[in-house]
Amino acid sequence: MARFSDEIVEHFTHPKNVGELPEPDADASVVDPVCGGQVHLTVRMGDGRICEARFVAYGCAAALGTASIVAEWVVGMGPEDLASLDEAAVTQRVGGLAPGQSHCARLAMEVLHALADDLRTGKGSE
Amino acid sequence: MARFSDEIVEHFTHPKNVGELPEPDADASVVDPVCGGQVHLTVRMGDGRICEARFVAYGCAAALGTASIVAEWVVGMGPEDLASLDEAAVTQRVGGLAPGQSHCARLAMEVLHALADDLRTGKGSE
Amino acid sequence: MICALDSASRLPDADRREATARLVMRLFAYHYECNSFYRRRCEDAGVDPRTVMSRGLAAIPLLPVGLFKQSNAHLLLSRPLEEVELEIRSTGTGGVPSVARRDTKTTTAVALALMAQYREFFSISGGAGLFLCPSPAENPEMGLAKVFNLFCGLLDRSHYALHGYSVREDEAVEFLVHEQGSTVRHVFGPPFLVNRLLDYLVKSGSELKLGEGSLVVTLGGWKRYTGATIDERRFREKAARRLGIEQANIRDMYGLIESDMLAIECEHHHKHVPPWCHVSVRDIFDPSREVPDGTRGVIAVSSGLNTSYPAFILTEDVGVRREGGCECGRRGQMISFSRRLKGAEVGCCAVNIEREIDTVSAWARDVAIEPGSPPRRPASPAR
Amino acid sequence: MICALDSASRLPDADRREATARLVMRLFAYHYECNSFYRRRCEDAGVDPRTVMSRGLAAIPLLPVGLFKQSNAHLLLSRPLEEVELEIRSTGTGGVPSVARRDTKTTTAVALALMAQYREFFSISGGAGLFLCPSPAENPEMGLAKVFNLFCGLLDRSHYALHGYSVREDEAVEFLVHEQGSTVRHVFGPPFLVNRLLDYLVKSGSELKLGEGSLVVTLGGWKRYTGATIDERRFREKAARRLGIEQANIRDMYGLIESDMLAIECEHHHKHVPPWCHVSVRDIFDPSREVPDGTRGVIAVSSGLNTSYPAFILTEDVGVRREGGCECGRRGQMISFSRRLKGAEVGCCAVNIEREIDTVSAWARDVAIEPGSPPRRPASPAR
Repeated sequence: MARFSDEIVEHFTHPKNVGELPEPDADASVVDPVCGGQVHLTVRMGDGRICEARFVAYGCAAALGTASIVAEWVVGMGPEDLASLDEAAVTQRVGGLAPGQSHCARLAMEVLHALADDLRTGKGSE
Repeated sequence: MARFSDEIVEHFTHPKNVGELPEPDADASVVDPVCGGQVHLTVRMGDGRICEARFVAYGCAAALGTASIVAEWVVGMGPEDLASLDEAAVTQRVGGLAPGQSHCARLAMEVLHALADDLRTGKGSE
Repeated sequence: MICALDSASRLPDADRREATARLVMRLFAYHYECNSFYRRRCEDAGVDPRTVMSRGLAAIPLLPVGLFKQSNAHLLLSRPLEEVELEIRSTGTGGVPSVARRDTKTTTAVALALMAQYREFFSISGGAGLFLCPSPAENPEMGLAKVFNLFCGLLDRSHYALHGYSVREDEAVEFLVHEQGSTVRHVFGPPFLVNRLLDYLVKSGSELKLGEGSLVVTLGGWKRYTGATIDERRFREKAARRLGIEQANIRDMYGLIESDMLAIECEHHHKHVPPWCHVSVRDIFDPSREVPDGTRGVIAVSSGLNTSYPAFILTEDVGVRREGGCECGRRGQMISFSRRLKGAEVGCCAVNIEREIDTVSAWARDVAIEPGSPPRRPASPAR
Repeated sequence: MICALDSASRLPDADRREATARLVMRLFAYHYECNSFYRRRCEDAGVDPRTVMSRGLAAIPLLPVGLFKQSNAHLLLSRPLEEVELEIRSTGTGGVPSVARRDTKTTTAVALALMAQYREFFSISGGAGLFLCPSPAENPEMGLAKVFNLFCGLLDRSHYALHGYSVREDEAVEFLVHEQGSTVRHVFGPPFLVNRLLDYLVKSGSELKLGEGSLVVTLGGWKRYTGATIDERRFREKAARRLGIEQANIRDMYGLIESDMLAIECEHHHKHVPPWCHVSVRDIFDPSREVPDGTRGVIAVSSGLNTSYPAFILTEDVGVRREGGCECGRRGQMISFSRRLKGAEVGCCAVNIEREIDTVSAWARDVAIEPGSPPRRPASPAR
């Protein structure tokens, strides 16, 4: 396997949906205390589903690429969909992660779950 | 401290008393099972004291230098003198050993003690 | 140059300067060609390879080191991501990580460069090493951990006495004492962690006898996250006495992973810039201006090794450059670090490790774990 | 050349040959000048630097490797003992040790050379390494241990599963399984010890899944001290299946410490001679005669790195040389090892380690120690 999947190369090199939505319906931030990676996600809702998402991320290339993929991926999902995603689902969606990059799947899963929580209990459910 | 004492440099570079005495009064061989060093010592006696010694040695420079020093040192000694020598005495006689060369003092001590044994119980006492 | 560092460090100044300039200029031309983000910056500054050829290395547009903390990191790369082999960061927890991405060629060059410097300055080819720093096993992307870990290939025996973020001074002392007499013993780690071991020895009233061939090698900030600074001279005196080694063998190193450069102290405590890097010191208020040797300013480092990105870096460190001969026999650039630039966060690896260790220690005290068992880290703070 | 091994390995044959010849000839002239013992041998053979210049590298008088086992080792040195930094030997217990003495300059050159080759052939810059070989901690002068240990500087985590002379296959498997998923895992060791791990897996019916990036790197003899030979192809098939790695990533290395040379297999299982060494294959019955490429004969290796002694060595190994391009893209000399010269003792490091391990195992069975606790070695056999 290559060090980076085609999807990660594409999203790292041409990140999509970078930035922060002003006055988002929900947001989530996660820090990986070991590797220092960070992901911040803001979303806007419509009809109970995410209709727009933006991300800001710091860290290794796999973390950055994964965050960009995730910001595209979540559009159309509701809180239950987000909460159901696990590391394996993330890994598959990003086209696979090399050993040593698995923390990126965890980071992404955590931000997705935190977003689901925020949607259900925080601003998102207001 | 330098890696090698002046005495060891001198005896390694100009080994003295190399070889084997034919029909020696006593002899001793020691192998260091860890580092592979070997010392073989043959001596001739006169008046209960060593009057001639030869050595053959293999191994690191400190082991070779030490063996040459020892073959010169033992002349004039009797079995009790040999048996009384310990690692500290050898270390002092060779001008000091760097950490990592201490096995050479042990090797030398062992060959001296083995020689003392041979003198007391083997051919040397015949 | 790497493979003949001993002679390269003793070249006449003019020859060395020319060799370094050739190396750095070639890389400048390469990045100008391959990196559109950097090329735009050059064009904005009105600089191209011919300008640099005529005006010298000082004309090379610098990248502020803060750029390596930014989200759009892909812009910095002169090679496609597929060629990136190693990503290393300069910070642990807290703060945004600064990430340097190295392609295979640069990874090789940096490994060989460090190896050559370790051999040139320390002549290590065996012995035991006590590592008072994070291991790459636990922090595979931490630059500081990688730089120290390279020593393991030269040593016969290596031991890390930092587990997670918990320091085991007792274990450290035990390791050093156990190796006594059988082999030469060295200590590696950031200043504050070595200082912790020294304070532990002071408190217990003990003095070790590492002996003449032993080295203490430090890398990382001298300013603590609390704001207090460890005084280098007093550190050396304390280390010499408590560890039983010569002050000449207590050596600090200065480097930042973004620049590929490690400047290592000789026995006279001068930090030598390797000949494949060029250091320039800039006016604090106008970094486009070089200040004369001996004058304090912002340190800029240009690397002649890095093909991954333009490693022509304006750091956030204030220091002084000198050039010429050293009492140790080497010639070249020497630098001394004074302080972080005001406004720059105190945020090198070592500072963050220290902050984390204190957090974990406090936490460990709170939950009163049994002595001896390293505390588990608090769970990942999601949100 | 060391620092640009990737391009040096891809030079046109004529350029590479010329570069290698220049390096080796310069060292020949140097040893001819500094080493009176060697100079006498040259004079006896009627060879001086001009002869070599005109007749080529094949004219260089060779030192039979057996000389390094002799008691009057000082004769071989071209430098005074004071400059010797590292002594390494090619055998553990049993038999007379063959000792190579390296000055600081050679120690540096060899460390950088190996590092460059490891980077060029394996591109390791992290991950976990299982070492099924003696550690330099227990065998600080064993060449094989030093050569393997250099990998530790590149790896993030290293583990030796050989304690004393007792192999812990359970511990080895546990280490590999524990690192699963978190990082890439490699295995290092002499063939018979890796084979032992494979047989352990066969016996327990297990198969590991190290994955595509993992390497198995072997060094040491393929002939066992019992006389039986491990078949390389079958070894690779078994390793690929039991460890779950590609056969292309199972790589053997050939070297002897006296020559400074390590020839490493590429993914096509061709052993590449580094461009700083020159291999010549000699007629078994008349070693002064070179045999053509592709013909079996005694391997001779001339080093362009060694300033400590004339490392122009006639080995006791029989093999074949080829020269030209390899499918991997590298050009240069390639060698394959066939067998030990008849009459030469089977006595490389690996063979002696194996003999010792079997002795200790038998001894351990006799005294019926509890499983898990490594047996203590029998006491030193004085006399």
